[in-house]
Amino acid sequence: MSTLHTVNKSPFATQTLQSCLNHVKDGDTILMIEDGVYGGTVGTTIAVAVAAITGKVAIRVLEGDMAARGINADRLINGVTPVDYAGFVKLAAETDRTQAWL
Amino acid sequence: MSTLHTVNKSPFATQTLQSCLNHVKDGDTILMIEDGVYGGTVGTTIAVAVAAITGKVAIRVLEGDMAARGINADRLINGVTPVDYAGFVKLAAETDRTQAWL
Amino acid sequence: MSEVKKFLYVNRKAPYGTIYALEALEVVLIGAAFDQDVSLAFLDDGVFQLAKGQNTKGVGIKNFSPTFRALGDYEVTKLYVEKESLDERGLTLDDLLAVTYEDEDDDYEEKPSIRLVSRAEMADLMSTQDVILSF
Amino acid sequence: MSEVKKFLYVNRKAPYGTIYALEALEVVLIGAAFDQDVSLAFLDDGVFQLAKGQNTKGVGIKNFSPTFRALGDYEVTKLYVEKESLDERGLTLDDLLAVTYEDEDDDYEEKPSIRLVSRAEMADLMSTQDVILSF
Amino acid sequence: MKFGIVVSEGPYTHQASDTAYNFAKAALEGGHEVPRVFFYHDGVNVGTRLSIPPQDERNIQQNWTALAAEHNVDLVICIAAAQRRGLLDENEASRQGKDANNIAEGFRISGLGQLIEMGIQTDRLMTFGD
Amino acid sequence: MKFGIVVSEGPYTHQASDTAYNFAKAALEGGHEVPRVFFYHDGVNVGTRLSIPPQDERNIQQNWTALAAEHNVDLVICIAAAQRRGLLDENEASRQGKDANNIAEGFRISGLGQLIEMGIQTDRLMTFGD
Repeated sequence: MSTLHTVNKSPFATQTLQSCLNHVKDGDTILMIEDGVYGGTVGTTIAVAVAAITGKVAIRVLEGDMAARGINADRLINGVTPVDYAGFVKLAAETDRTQAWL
Repeated sequence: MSTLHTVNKSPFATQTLQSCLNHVKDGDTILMIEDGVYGGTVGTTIAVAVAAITGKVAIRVLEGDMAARGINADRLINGVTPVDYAGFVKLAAETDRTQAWL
Repeated sequence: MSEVKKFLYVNRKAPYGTIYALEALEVVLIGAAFDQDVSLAFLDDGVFQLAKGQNTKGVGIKNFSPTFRALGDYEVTKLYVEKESLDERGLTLDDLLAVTYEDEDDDYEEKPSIRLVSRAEMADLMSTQDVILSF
Repeated sequence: MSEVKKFLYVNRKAPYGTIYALEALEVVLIGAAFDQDVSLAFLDDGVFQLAKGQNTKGVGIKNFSPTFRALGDYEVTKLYVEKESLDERGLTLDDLLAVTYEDEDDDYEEKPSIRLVSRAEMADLMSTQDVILSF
Repeated sequence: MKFGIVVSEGPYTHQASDTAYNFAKAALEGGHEVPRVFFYHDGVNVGTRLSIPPQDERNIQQNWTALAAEHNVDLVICIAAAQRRGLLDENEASRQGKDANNIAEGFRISGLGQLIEMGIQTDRLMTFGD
Repeated sequence: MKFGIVVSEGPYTHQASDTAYNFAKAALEGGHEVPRVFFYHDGVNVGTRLSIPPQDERNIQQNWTALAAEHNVDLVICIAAAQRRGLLDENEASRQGKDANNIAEGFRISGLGQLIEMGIQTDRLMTFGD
């Protein structure tokens, strides 16, 4: 039993990612989409918190949203990996529920 | 020469108030409106930062928005005071410009 | 079909600044007719929705907070409120509306619908749902 | 009337997740015809608007970032970018688009439109404007 | 697997309706079903036929209408949310004494019960909003 | 003193159009002028005549229309933003081949130049958005 959490807001603008991190369970997956993808990049004020959780929680970033914002895969935090829309669907199907952090 | 800054977002949901505090100048006025009024209340995670700036910057809270959210004047931080819509207009007229922190 | 699913309505936004809180409540009221296992979660700014003493005359918007007190009549009786969210906002249970329901399994005794939970308990609650509606 | 006002366009939001960045740019382009003293401020997530290498094919939205490079042709030549905002986001000037203009007062030499400023300098800039448009 | 989809924000202003569309398309291409998409809050504005996006931008309403026609997706607009925001079909317009309607082909207006029903009858509920 | 007002969000969903209305009313009551209100982004949706809010809620469009009539306020809807979102007047509808329009009385559709002009010609510019 695990949950797919989607986060669509910039962690620098809102507390949404933080609230998701506060409520995620071991074995869950966080998918960063839309402006949420900034949360997966290195060297930011939030990067340490995100990196710290990668051992317990899978963190994925939606490829199309990364590219739109000019983020290359080499700027992703270690352990954070890209996924395309087909992969997004697969994640939603493989987990037991999806929680959108709006 | 001074600026009226309006902040309409909850400081617990977004970084808007923080960004306003980062850019305000001595002698300016911050008016908290809509969900921004939560930023003027005591005992919160942001209250110390708000209280600290009241010596340099006037902080006002829109009365109608406080009442709508069940906030009594006795829950406002020391030095933070309510203002009605007529007072809002007056503040906008007396300052040299208004900057909306959206 | 007698399938009963666990529905969780997640409320994370303050009232009046945006319409999400009101329109979430409208879903809850309609959803009550479907005989599912319904819970409401109030965390982050969502706890502000339950604040006592809301008076919207000055902003010209309808005060919908009395509707929370009617939820018991719709057999919506589980309102989970996160303690850490209250703490961060300088609030306690005493600052919230008294929402109650009559427990038909216990001689219709009036009981509180609001259940204070820790952040960890809120996470547990979320992880056991079938359908999560986010507002 | 030959009054010239100082107009500041304040950009604090990331592109694509919401339309504000694009529609702000549409105002800037129209506003350029009015011969006012125009500056653009990029702070907080607004700095992301100027990120290099944006490719929107995968999301089906139009990439409007090339328009920033055309601003010089409209005599919009002052794009103030806040250094602290870049730092917090793990970015440097090298990660941003090269936006330039030809300085007609200096033999049409090509000069950078992007001016890196500190947070304090950004606050100073804001405090000297006549009209502030926020997006 | 059956996916139910909620769209909570209006077109162009927020990316939500684009992401929902891309997700629905990928789900259908992946052999899944998307029996219904429910438009709530400002999401109801996705279903207006009066929008005229610039020629070089995507047409969000037309994308949904085409997807629904091709894959038999039920595009439901919440009536309560739609009334507040001025999204009407012919019936509603005449019932309310309004002189025009603006709903697009492939969309229909119905109640919030359709959202709950979608939650019950699908395997996964996906929400795209702000 | 002359106040120019920008409304950047749609009705009901965000409080912005309410706050702007209350501000404009207070300014006029205080003896100031509000020559123009400019509706941009989702703010253009304030100007639809097709909205039907619940009986016990305020009618945002009608409030603006009445205020404008009483105090001669120019309510301008941005044409580019309006086209994306499906807000049309009769001229635009016919020019674009649309079979309906939805603009309310007291509002007019015009270009972004009206926003800049408002910034130049008023003493203070107020923005209400999200």
